[in-house]
Amino acid sequence: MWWQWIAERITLGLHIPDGFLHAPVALLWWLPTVIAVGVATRAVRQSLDDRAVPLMGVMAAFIFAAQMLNFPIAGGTSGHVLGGAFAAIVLGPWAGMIVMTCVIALQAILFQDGGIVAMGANIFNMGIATAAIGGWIARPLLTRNGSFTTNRLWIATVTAGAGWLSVMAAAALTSAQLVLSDLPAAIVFPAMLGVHAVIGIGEGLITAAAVLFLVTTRPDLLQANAPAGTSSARVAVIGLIIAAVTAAFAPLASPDPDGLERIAEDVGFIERATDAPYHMLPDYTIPWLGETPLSTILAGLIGVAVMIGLIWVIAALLRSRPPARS
Amino acid sequence: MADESLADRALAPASGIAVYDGRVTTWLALGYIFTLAWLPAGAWDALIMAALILWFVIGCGRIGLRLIWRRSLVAWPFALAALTLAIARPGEPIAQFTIGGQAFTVTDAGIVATATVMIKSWLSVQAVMALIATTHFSELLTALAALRLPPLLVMILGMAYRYLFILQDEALRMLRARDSRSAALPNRRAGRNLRWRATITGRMVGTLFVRAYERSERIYAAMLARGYDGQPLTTPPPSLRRIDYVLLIGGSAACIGLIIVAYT
Amino acid sequence: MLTITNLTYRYPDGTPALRGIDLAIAAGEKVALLGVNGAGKSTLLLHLNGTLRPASGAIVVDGLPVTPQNLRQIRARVGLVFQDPDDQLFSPTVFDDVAFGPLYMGLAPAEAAQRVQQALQAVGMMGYERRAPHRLSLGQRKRVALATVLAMQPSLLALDEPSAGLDPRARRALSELLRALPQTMLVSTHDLALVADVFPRAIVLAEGRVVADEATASLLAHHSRLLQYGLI
Amino acid sequence: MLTITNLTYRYPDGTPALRGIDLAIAAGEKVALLGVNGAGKSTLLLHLNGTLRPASGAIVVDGLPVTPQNLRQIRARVGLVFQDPDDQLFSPTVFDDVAFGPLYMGLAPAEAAQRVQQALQAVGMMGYERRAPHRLSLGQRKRVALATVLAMQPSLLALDEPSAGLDPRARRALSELLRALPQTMLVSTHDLALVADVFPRAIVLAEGRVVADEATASLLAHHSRLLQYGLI
Ligand SMILES: Nc1ncnc2c1ncn2[C@@H]1O[C@H](COP(=O)(O)OP(=O)(O)OP(=O)(O)O)[C@@H](O)[C@H]1O
Ligand SMILES: Nc1ncnc2c1ncn2[C@@H]1O[C@H](COP(=O)(O)OP(=O)(O)OP(=O)(O)O)[C@@H](O)[C@H]1O
Ligand SMILES: [Mg+2]
Ligand SMILES: [Mg+2]
Repeated sequence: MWWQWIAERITLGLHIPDGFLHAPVALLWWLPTVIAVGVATRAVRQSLDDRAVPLMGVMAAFIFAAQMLNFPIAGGTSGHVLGGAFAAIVLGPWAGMIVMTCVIALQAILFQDGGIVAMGANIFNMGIATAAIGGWIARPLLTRNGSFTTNRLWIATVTAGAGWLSVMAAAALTSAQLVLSDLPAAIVFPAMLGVHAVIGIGEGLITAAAVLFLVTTRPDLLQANAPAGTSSARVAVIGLIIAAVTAAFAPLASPDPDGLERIAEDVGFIERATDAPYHMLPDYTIPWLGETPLSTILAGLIGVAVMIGLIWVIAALLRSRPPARS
Repeated sequence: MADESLADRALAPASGIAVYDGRVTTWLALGYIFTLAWLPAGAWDALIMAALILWFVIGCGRIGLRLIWRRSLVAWPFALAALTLAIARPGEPIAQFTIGGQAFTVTDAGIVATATVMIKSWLSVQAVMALIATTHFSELLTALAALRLPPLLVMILGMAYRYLFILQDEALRMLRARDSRSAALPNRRAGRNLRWRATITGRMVGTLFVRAYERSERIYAAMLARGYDGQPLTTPPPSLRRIDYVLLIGGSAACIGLIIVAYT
Repeated sequence: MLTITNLTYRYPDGTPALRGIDLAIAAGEKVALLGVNGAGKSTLLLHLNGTLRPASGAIVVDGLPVTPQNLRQIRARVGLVFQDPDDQLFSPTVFDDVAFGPLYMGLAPAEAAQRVQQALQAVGMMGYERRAPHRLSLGQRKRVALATVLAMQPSLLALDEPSAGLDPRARRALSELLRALPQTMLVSTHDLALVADVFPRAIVLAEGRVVADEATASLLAHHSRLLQYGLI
Repeated sequence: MLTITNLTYRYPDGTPALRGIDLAIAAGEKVALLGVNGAGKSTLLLHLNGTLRPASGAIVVDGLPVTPQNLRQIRARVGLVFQDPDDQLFSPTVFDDVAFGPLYMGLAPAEAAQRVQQALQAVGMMGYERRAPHRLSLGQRKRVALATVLAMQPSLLALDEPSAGLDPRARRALSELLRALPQTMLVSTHDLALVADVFPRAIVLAEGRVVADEATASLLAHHSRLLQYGLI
């Protein structure tokens, strides 16, 4: 149904369309995204070698399809998984980032889900950050001496926590970008984090169930991709961080099971989220030209050029040399 | 998928624009969207020109402006939310109303901001749609490669696109199977609880993952059988023709023109 | 038991898959659904439990019309088994999979467990409860898929090509099972041997229309008609 | 052309899939590979181009032993086509897919394009270059999968169940194509009609061993042996 389709998009509320972010903000977020994806590309290439293309490609298609697997919450609303944390827990942080980057790029291009200029921010929020949480927080907690733990309760707790946290992180980052686009932080953060504290519960439950399913049926897959062991001190520190963050957000997490109410809340957020002034670089002018339109245009163009240059240089540095073909 | 068939257009572009190089159409579409992002609120002349340029191109390409308009409405839930900008921005009050005891004021600046966001967002979506309706997905990949995207990433994107529809169909069939066993008896509450339903969904995600993983292993074997050794396959694309350069320069000039119109 | 009146359906891309289907099946009847690839067999079966919604026409199961409001009750009455068992089985163990339907209906876990036992017994898969479905052979998976709907005790079984991909021995076992089950059945198949064995009545679809609806014996007796319908 | 001596293989989980295979195929011979599900047909074919590495035994193709050092040359000589074309076709367009092998071998783009034309012509799929594989019918995908290896001009074709899932017309077309192709062939199949049509010689596997290797005519003449090998 069309309204369900709309409701789902609004409920998730994380694919920022074009026009909603300040242009400089949108461009700025391309920078960390390009760096992370560049590093991830190299890492994946080294660790997976020639399996990288078929594995990552099919896994990206898998995340796409997995996002279709929804479950009814209430009142016609349904929850589904974002998948970043799951991908990183199972495949590792770098592979998770690559997979999510492809998913978000294809969603923007093929289905106009999320903007093109805003894609840097979208990839960072839903791909890089979620994979970092799954891969660098949950995975170390799930492996002991290089092999995957078998304690089901522990696995369920950690993966559910990571799933929830990944959604919260994406929501927090999205809020930050909106606030950087001059939205009132006092409204954006509570609304966004409040809604996603609930949505994150679905993510957490699905992530946990999916990982437990793998532990039961194909432990070899998890084993194959398990990272080397981590020191217990590091595990303890990460555990403490998770506990602290969870405690901080716990009040927000008291679930409100009425789906319709949540949509209403969400729509409310988006209405407020769009309360952004759309001036181009309001304070950016070039001194010797004074506050003329020409000055503003030049300032903008220079900004763009610098940004593109930076991205280009970093991408060039990160790109491994093209293979010599005999 | 609401507009799967449009995504499918990327498979069989049949339009006038398709005679141009896919790199040119891709770059121009990206440039156009970036230009839109820089237009300030209330730059009506620039926005109208931008719209006319886009529709002219769509018209020339015989893509079907109607189709694009109809499909582009899918992006409107977000754009409609911009309506609230009308009451959120300080400015000359135009109208007032109260909902639930709270007073809202519609301002002139608010209306301007709302309209700008809606138009920008709507035009951006149309530009992407025009792009995928005219440019074969493989050409899009070539264009991205020429934009210095790592070849490995380009290959992964191509592979993801190839298996997208296959895995979506698989997911759809699983959903059907689950739904057809989601039954209710009279006088009993169906569906147990939220946690159980989420768990079932999680297992479906796991099942799909295993199948996708195994498929990737078979594909890997197929690639090896054809000589693959892990190096991304890079073929130099054909060089741009004169007509492509003309289009590229003309398009870029139009984008710069829009910016100048908007800020003068 | 099942009455279909003037059912038409078009896929979203415009393919007209069903163009006016009329048929009625009495309680306890076992009916085969035949037709070439693309005739509309699967599409018709997907309508029986409301997975697809008709463009026009009506379906009544057991006196209850198939409408969006009734879907949940309809699904308790109609057991639909898909052609590919991998689409049907999504749980880590055979037990979980067969128990899904009963638990969803709100049965108590003990009652559900009993239903699972009965269903697995009916298909001859007792003792496989703890096994992972994807570790079973194709024939075994097809039987478990059937058990998942038997556990819901539907009054109408709608099976889509239950014998496809089975080897000769597994086919014979399936044929015996279908003869033994008491339910009303509508079963799509390309397997004329199975039809002759199990189903006294056969319906032939072609291009979304019913082109024959008669006793299996009389249909099979006419080689020229089988050829005409593309069944051999 | 192809010589296999005492080939054994175990899957990593311990399943013994091949237990001492010996066979020799002369240049230009067309040989069918028969056997029930799980007999080891696919496993054997996967050894021919080094996708799987034998536990013991040796394979020599065209005078060149299949060893890790020779893999690249071997893969230019052995064209392996998988049963499921969706596993074989992994590119966004038919052209890209068929060109993949030639380009990888280092052919110039123009030469590769010419190979693509020839290969698509051979399988009757000219004009489909810009199409996406997932929009083709199963029969068309199977033909393109064959074209992907023909474009590499291998001297030995190893096909895994090329006729599975094809309807009668497509089977006849495949059968003609295989007869017309000049390459040496080893083709696994369950389709005895195809075997009778195309392959003068047949090898039967059972539980990882060769249990028959003889003229097709003599094998097909003995109903009891076909039954014994589970081929009917
Ligand atoms: N998802 C779909 N979208 C569009 N058309 C479809 C879809 N599924 C099936 N069709 C078309 O609807 C018609 C009926 O298909 P259906 O699957 O019901 O045939 P069938 O009789 O079950 O064939 P088979 O014996 O191959 O299973 C066919 O023309 C088919 O191409
Ligand atoms: N990846 C695998 N891991 C473990 N065992 C396997 C694997 N693939 C196949 N086997 C086992 O190896 C044996 C031979 O399998 P193979 O796939 O070669 O059979 P086949 O003759 O091709 O059968 P079919 O006609 O079903 O394709 C079987 O017992 C099978 O269960
Ligand atoms: Mg069917
Ligand atoms: Mg096989």
